Order: sequence, then structure tokens, then C-alpha cells
Amino acid sequence: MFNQLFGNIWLVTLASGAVIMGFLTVNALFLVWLERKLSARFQRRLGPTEVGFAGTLQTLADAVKLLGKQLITPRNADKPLYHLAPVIVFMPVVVGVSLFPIDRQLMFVDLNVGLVLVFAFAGIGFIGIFMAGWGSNNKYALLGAMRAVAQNIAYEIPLILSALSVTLLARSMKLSAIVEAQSTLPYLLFQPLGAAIYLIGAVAETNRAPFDIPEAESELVAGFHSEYSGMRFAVFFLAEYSNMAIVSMVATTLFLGGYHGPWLPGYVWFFIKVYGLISLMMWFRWTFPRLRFDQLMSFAWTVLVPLSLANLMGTAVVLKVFRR
Amino acid sequence: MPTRAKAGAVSERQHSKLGDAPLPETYHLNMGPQHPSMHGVLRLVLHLDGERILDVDPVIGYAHRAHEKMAEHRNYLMFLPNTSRVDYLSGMIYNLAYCQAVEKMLEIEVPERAEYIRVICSELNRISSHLLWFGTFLLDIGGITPFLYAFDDREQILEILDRVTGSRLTYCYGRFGGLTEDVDTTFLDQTRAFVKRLRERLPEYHALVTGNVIFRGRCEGVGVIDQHVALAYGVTGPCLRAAGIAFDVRRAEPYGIYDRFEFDIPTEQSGDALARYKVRVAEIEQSLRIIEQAVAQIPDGPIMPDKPKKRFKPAAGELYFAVESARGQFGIYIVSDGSEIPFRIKLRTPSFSNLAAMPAVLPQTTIADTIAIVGSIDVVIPEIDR
Amino acid sequence: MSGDAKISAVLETLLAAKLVQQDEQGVGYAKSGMHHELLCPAEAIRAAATVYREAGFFLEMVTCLDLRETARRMRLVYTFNRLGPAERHRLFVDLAEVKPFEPSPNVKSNATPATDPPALPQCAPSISSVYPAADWFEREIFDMFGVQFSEHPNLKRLLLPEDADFHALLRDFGRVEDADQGEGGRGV
Amino acid sequence: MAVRTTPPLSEAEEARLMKEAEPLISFHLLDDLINRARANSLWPLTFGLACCAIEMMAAGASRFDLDRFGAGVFRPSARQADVMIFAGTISKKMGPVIRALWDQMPAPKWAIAMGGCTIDGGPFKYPNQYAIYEGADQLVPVDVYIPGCPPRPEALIAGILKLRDKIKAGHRFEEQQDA
Repeated sequence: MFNQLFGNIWLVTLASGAVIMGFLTVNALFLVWLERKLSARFQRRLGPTEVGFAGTLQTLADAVKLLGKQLITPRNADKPLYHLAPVIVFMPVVVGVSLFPIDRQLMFVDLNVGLVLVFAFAGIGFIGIFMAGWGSNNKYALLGAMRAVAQNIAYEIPLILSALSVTLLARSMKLSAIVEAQSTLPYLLFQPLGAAIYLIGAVAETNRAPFDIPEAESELVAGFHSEYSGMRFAVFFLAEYSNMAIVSMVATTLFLGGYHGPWLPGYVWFFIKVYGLISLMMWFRWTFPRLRFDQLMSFAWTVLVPLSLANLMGTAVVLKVFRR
Repeated sequence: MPTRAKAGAVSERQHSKLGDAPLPETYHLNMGPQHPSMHGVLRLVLHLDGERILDVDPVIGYAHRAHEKMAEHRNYLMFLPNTSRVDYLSGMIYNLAYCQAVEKMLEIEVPERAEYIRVICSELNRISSHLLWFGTFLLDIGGITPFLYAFDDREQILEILDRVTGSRLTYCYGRFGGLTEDVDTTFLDQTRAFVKRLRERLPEYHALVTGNVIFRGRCEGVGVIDQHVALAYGVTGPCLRAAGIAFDVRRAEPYGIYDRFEFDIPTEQSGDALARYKVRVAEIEQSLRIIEQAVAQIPDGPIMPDKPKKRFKPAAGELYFAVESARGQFGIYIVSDGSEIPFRIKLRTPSFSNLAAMPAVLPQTTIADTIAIVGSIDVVIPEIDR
Repeated sequence: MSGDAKISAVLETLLAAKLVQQDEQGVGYAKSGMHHELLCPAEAIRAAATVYREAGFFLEMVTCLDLRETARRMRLVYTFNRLGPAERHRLFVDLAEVKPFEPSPNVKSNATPATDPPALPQCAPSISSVYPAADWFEREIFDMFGVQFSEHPNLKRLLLPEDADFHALLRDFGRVEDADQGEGGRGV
Repeated sequence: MAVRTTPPLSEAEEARLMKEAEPLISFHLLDDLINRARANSLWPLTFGLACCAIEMMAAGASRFDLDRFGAGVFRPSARQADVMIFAGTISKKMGPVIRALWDQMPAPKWAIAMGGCTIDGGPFKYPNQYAIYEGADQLVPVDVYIPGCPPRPEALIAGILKLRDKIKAGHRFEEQQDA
């Protein structure tokens, strides 16, 4: 779309980047507000009410405050790693968002290997988390980072395996093609098991409760970002909520038919599905207690990985037998 | 911390239970005194191999407020406000226990009505303490919403007690011989309404928490305090009953008028965190039963003796008086030298002994289990430190 | 075995082995909350504790009394109880005073020791090998009274900061009468 | 030795000097914005000392809900907290820990002394006491004092609102009092 507006590739890149950054910021502000409001409703409270209408400006106030906070670098920190970590955590998110077809004609980049790229960039974020944990020179942060990496490796496998069975159905890794293939029925109906595995894996990938062990507040203080203050901490927050949006976008694209839907315009459907999924993840968080680390790992390796493998094999066999 | 905190740092600890040789790949983790799960200011120095705990050294005293020294400086009446601040979660029980101990020393008769009110208030206080424990325990293992539900119900109790005692937490309701204020019918109505309300709410608690797979996974078989450990460390209260010993001071040496009420002593056999959870939730139900009976039977009459004493000067002697607080056996040991000021008051607090058992329970668990176990023990730090 | 029989069995064992002697001052359960009050020589406390442990008693409390002002001695108080109907035994162990007592000039001591007490042991053996519960109780007593326990595995301060240079519950520490009652002093 | 005095300024001269002293670029608006943001986003440190901590928890829970004022985000790490609520008695053993925690918090930071113990030792204050610091102000500068033993949750909310007003007023606090 932008290609038609501007001829220059650099201008296009800059403009796209600005739009995505703007979207991510507003998205995070909105999601934090939504989470606080939703959790309040689950808990017989009101949530933010004072700043702006129904507290809508509360998260903006938080963000501005964090901007004006002192940035502390611990004396014994590994400074390059410590400073780079928030950037490494956040950058892949920006790339990730640019890959999704928001509407039939609304898409920043359309690549043949879009799906692969999404997962590849999602993996980079965890390097940032480990850098944060190691660089902080804090035992809690290090424990959190180690948990994060172990968890990421364990849950990325079922996540990708369940996504693979969708690519078998769609015969493409191009995200726009996958969405187009669901113009009549979403893949959720053909891949219910895959969708369930994906959802569980996605919650784990975003470090959300009940899989929030890398930053388990009651165990590891604040986990890998224990030592980060001010804006650096805000970037981690921003990345967490952006990651929630990204995994929901992947799920929407792979299983819920992307922008397809009756009556309403495509991008409205897309965002309804994305934010619906995010709300579901928030509901999880405010309902379940947290798993223990070894339970989390054994759940991934003994339940999710075999199940997703079986799902992939089953899909392949069924397709081989019945298609054409 | 002069050196890098790497997981590979070699331990220098000499007192390790695993022998004196330093272990490779182990390190120390300092948990507390400011840590979200240390219930205030408990500090645990954990000796870890990865996330596995090899040894634990609880460090206490961060909330030491010198109650026992203060007792040597004030007369019997002036020590009264201190008692509810020893364990602020069951302040009513502590406050009344001290009153009963001094009454026993001075041989003061307490009117019937005051005894009934004492039972009702104590049991309400016990429920509020258990509800708070329920919330914070779930918070420790990552469930945030049950915490708010429990606090919501707890506020009802605080409202009832606030109305008669004038305080939400640190009650000073008892006096030697009775109580400060009489209760009215509104109090009894509110109490009845609360019993009804909590009866309706308990199934919701079970639906949200007790049956949850994750919750069970976190608690089952975790932190087993068996009968042997309990006996060796003097563990009392719900932690002891979860190990299958039906020991409750209200039955073992009945005080006040507890021998008039019907109630069961809930026990579990497994001694793990889940058993402690079940025992406490069952105790809430038993406390509701006691409250119901007391509200039904409460007589009219005075709440203080006809001629209350003005000066409290017990004869020289010693007394040990025990009650069942929300956490276990709370004992007061008073030594009098015949003057108006106690020679010594020793407070035997249940969490002190319960927490002392941690070095026997925690090794070979993980950090996450530590949080669950300490949470399930239900410690109140100022009560340990006094 | 019924409760009474159990008690008498414990008592017989203790008295027969000359671990304890009945304290003539005992006033009974109704008055003091104690079923039995026993005097125990310091060197016998561990053996006595073992008897209690084997009879299924638990260690309820250990504390200390600073009797230097009146009797020139420290007195340890051990309380054993059963996890059942109450059967409380109190054992007293007398020790030498930790440091000589100097009455404050502001205080008129109404009781002065008539004679020097018989020679008492300086410290008691730790019973934490019998009852692990005693570990913390003994550390607290060391912390608050300065009383030493021999063969304690880890005798260091429990409640006060490790660099504290006083024993808080000694009677002559922090007397209110000694305090400057001027500005800020509220008096009691 | 004679004291040299400067001649009094004329009114016009004074006005001219005052005008010259005004900053070239005014950041009032920005200051105001950031102060408002700070005032409305006071994240307390998850940190309880004793009895008052229970009332602090109650203030965060359903009935009172500190989150309404943006102060319900209890951060367990000192690096991310804005305000330290002293909820309970500060023992001598805890004092150095509190200093360390306070130093770990990033500026700007505030302190609320909740309850009698943190004001002057409260019920645990008596001559020759050895166990506690008699007041949080012996350790850190305190912005708001909330009396009570313990203060009710409403009192804590009132204290936080007081702190909010204090921050909102920013550097021009005195000016406002004059007006």
C-alpha cells in the first residue's frame, strides 16, 4: 500500500516504522489500561478511575512518569549487555508486526516465508531477556533469565509444530496466502488441537500467567528486569504487551481466518479477533495460580510436544490420503 | 557484592549439611527481608544448586519490637495494648488470652455474657486470619484474584469488630474481668448475616481454588511436615493437625467456655501444603459453627464484674496459660514478684516453633516450593520476633 | 497407657535416675498451669529431655529468668507438654549469674541475697540434639540473657543484630529509671 | 567596621530586574505535565514491616482499591518503585536494609510514614528502648505522615492524595501558598 504512496524505499521503511511504533505504543497503553480494568472487574474493584475518563489516561501518566525517572545502572552490571538488552527485546517486535495482513490490501511486507520470519524474530527477543538477566548481575535476574530461555526453547517447538500443520493445509508459508485459504472456513475447525496447543504455547511464549515464571513476582522479585528502572523498564513492559499482540495476530492469521468475516470491514474483524484473544489471555492470568518450573517443563516436553507431533503427522496423513 | 554473582560461584559455606567440602556449582541466594513472599520481613538465606535448595538458614529479628522488655516496664494493664500487636492477624485472641491469664492469676470471675462475646469475637478473628492467609497463600503461588475475594469477605468481619471494638486490626477489647464495651443486637444480627454469607461463599472458594489442577500440582506432596518433625520442633496449630494429630488447645485444656461448644478438630494425614490448606478451610467452617452456637446461646447480663478491681497486683508466683491462636498454641508465661509490674512475661508464639522447623522441611525442594511452603505455614513475623 | 500412668512413668524415670527433684514450691495446675514443677541439675537436663522425648512429649518453651537481683542466679525454664490432654511439666535449671548485678543507684533493692549461693554451673548443655526445637529457644536466650549453652551447634544471636553489644532482657539493661526523663521521655 | 549597605532599588528598577531574571524559555508547562504524571502514578514498593502492612494490603484490595488513583501497582523491585510506604515498626536490625532499599530507588522518590511507629516510635517508644528506630525520618526524608495504629485504609488513601497534591504543586508550592 505504501509503495503506491511513496516511490522511495527508504521513505517507505521510515514511514512504516513510524506507523508501527505508533501503533505499538498506543496498543501497549491501551492493553495495560484494559488489563487493569479487566482485572478490576474480575476482582470486584474499579481499577483506574481518576486520570481521564474511566482512567483511560492512567497508563499515559505511567508512561510519562517512567520517562522522567532516573535511569540506574548497577555498579557491577555488564554495561554493554545491560544497556543493549531492552533494545534487543523490543526490536524484533517491530519487525514482527510488519508481517501481518491486517486487511486484504493492508500489509507492510508480504513475504513468502512470512511465518518463518515471525517465529525467527520472536526467538530473538529471548536473547535480549537473557542479556538483561546476565547483564544485571543480580541472582534473581539471572534465575529469571535462565527460566525464560529454558521455557522459550520448550514452548517454541509445539508452537511451531502446530503452526506447521496449518501450513500443510494452506500449502504456503505466506501469511496472506494462509489467510486467503480461510476465506470460507477458519482453520480452527480443521485444527482444533493445533489451535489449543498454539494458545497454550503462546501464553508461555509471552511469559504470561500461569506460565509467568521468568518474572514470577512472588518468587523472583521482578525476574529478569529486577534491576531496570525508568524507561528501560518501560521498554520491557512495552515489549511484553506488544508480544501479546503479536502472538494473537499469529493465532488470528493461522486459525481464526485473519480479516475474514461478514458485514464489517476486514481490519475491524482482524482487530476484534486479536483483542478478543488478548482478553482471553488476560482472563487466564487473573484466574490461575502459577505453575512450578519443573511442572512447566515436563508439561511442554511430555504433553505438548508429543501432541503437536501427533497432530502434525495426523494432518499430513489425512491430507495425503484425502486431498485430490 | 564484590564478585560477579554467577551460578558457578563456589560456596564458602562451612555449615552445609552435605559436608564441609565446598560444592561446585552452588551459590547463596538471599531472600528477604524485603521480598514479596516473605510475609513482611522474614529473611531466608538459601544455599542453592541451580533452583534446588541444599540448605536454608532463616534469619529473623527484623521486626523485633521488645514486647517482653516492655512488659518489665509497665504494669499489667498497660501491657494490654501490646498483646494485639504481637500477632496482629489474630490480635483479639492474643488480647483475650492475656486477659484470661491475668484473670487466672488474680482469680477474677468473668461474667457469662462477656465469655460468650469473647468466644464470638475470637472466632471471628480466627476466620479473618484464615481468610487473610488464604489470600496471601494463593498470592504466593501466583493466584491473584482469590486474594481479593478473601479480603472482600474479611472486610465484613473487620466491619463487625470495628463497630464494637473501635479498631480494625489491633484490638484492645478485653479488660481484666470482662470487656470494654457490650455488644448490641445489631452486632449479633451482623454476625448471623456474616455466617450465612460465608457459608454461601465457601463453595465458591472451593470452585476457584481447591479443585484447580495447577493449585493441586503446586501443593500436593510439597513441604511435608510429618508427625516426627512436628513433635521434634514443637509445631502446633493447623500445621500439626495437617500431619494427623488432633491437638487443639481448645480441646486439650479448655479455657474460657470452649467446653460448652460442639466443634470438630479437622485433621489431614499427609502433612503437605495441601493438607494445611484443607485443615484451615475446614477450620473456618468449624469456627462458623462455634459462632452460631454462641450467638444462639448468649445470655443477658453484665460484661464486667460488679466490683471491678482498680489495682492489679497478683501474688508472687508463676503462670503458664495457653490458648489456640489461628497459628497454633500461644502461651503466656507470667512471672510475678508480687508487685504491680510483671517480673517477666514470656510469649510462647506458635509461628516461632513452626518456622524453626523450616530447615528440616525445605532442603531438596525448589525456590517455587519454598514460597509455597512458607506461605502454607502461615507465619506472622512480628509474632516470631516479638 | 492412660494419661496419669504416663505422667507417673515419666516422673518415676526422672526421679529414679536422680535427674530431677520435685519442686516444693509447686502450686498445681489450677494456679500455675503446670502439672509438675521439677528442679533439674544442669548436667542432667539432656538426659531428662531424652526421657520426655521418648515419652512423646514436645518442647513447648524454653526461657530464662534473671534472678540475679534476689538470688544471684540465672534460671532456665523448660516446659514440656503432650500433644493431647494437657500434661505440662516445668523444669528449672539454675545457673550462675552471667555477670555480677550492680543495682542502679536510683533503685532501692528490697531484697538482697543473704548468703552467697552455692556454686552453680556457668552454662547448661544444649538439648537441641534431643529437641531440634530447642535450637532457636537457646539462641534466643543467649541473645537476650547472655547465657551460654555447651555443645550448641550454632550459638549466635537470633533476634538482635549480630553486632549488638548488650543482652536486652537482663534486668539491669535499659532501666527506665536510668533514662533521661526530659524532652521526649514519656515515662511509664 | 562599617557595614556597607546597597541603596534601595526604585520600583521601576526592581521590576526591570525581575523581568530580566525570568528564564528565556519556560518549562513550566512541561514541568507541570510531568509532575501531573508523577502525581498520578505513584507505584509503591511491595514492602511491609508489621501491622500497618495488613492495612496497606487492605487499601489495595477490593473495598478501597488504591488502583483507582494509579497507586495500586505494587512493585516488588525497588528499581521500579516511586514511593516507599513505611508500614510498621522499623527495628534496629531493619534500619540498614531500609537505607539500602531507599538508595536503590530511582529519583524522584517519595516516602510515606504510615502509622505511629514510623512517626515517632508509637506504642513501642519508651525511655531507654533498644529495639526500634523512633520514626522513619531518622533514616530517610519523609513526605507525608499518616497517624494511627494502624491507620485505616482510608487514611492511607488520604495520605497518598496529599502526596499527590504535593507533587502536583511542584516547585511552585510556595507561590501557591502566597496567592
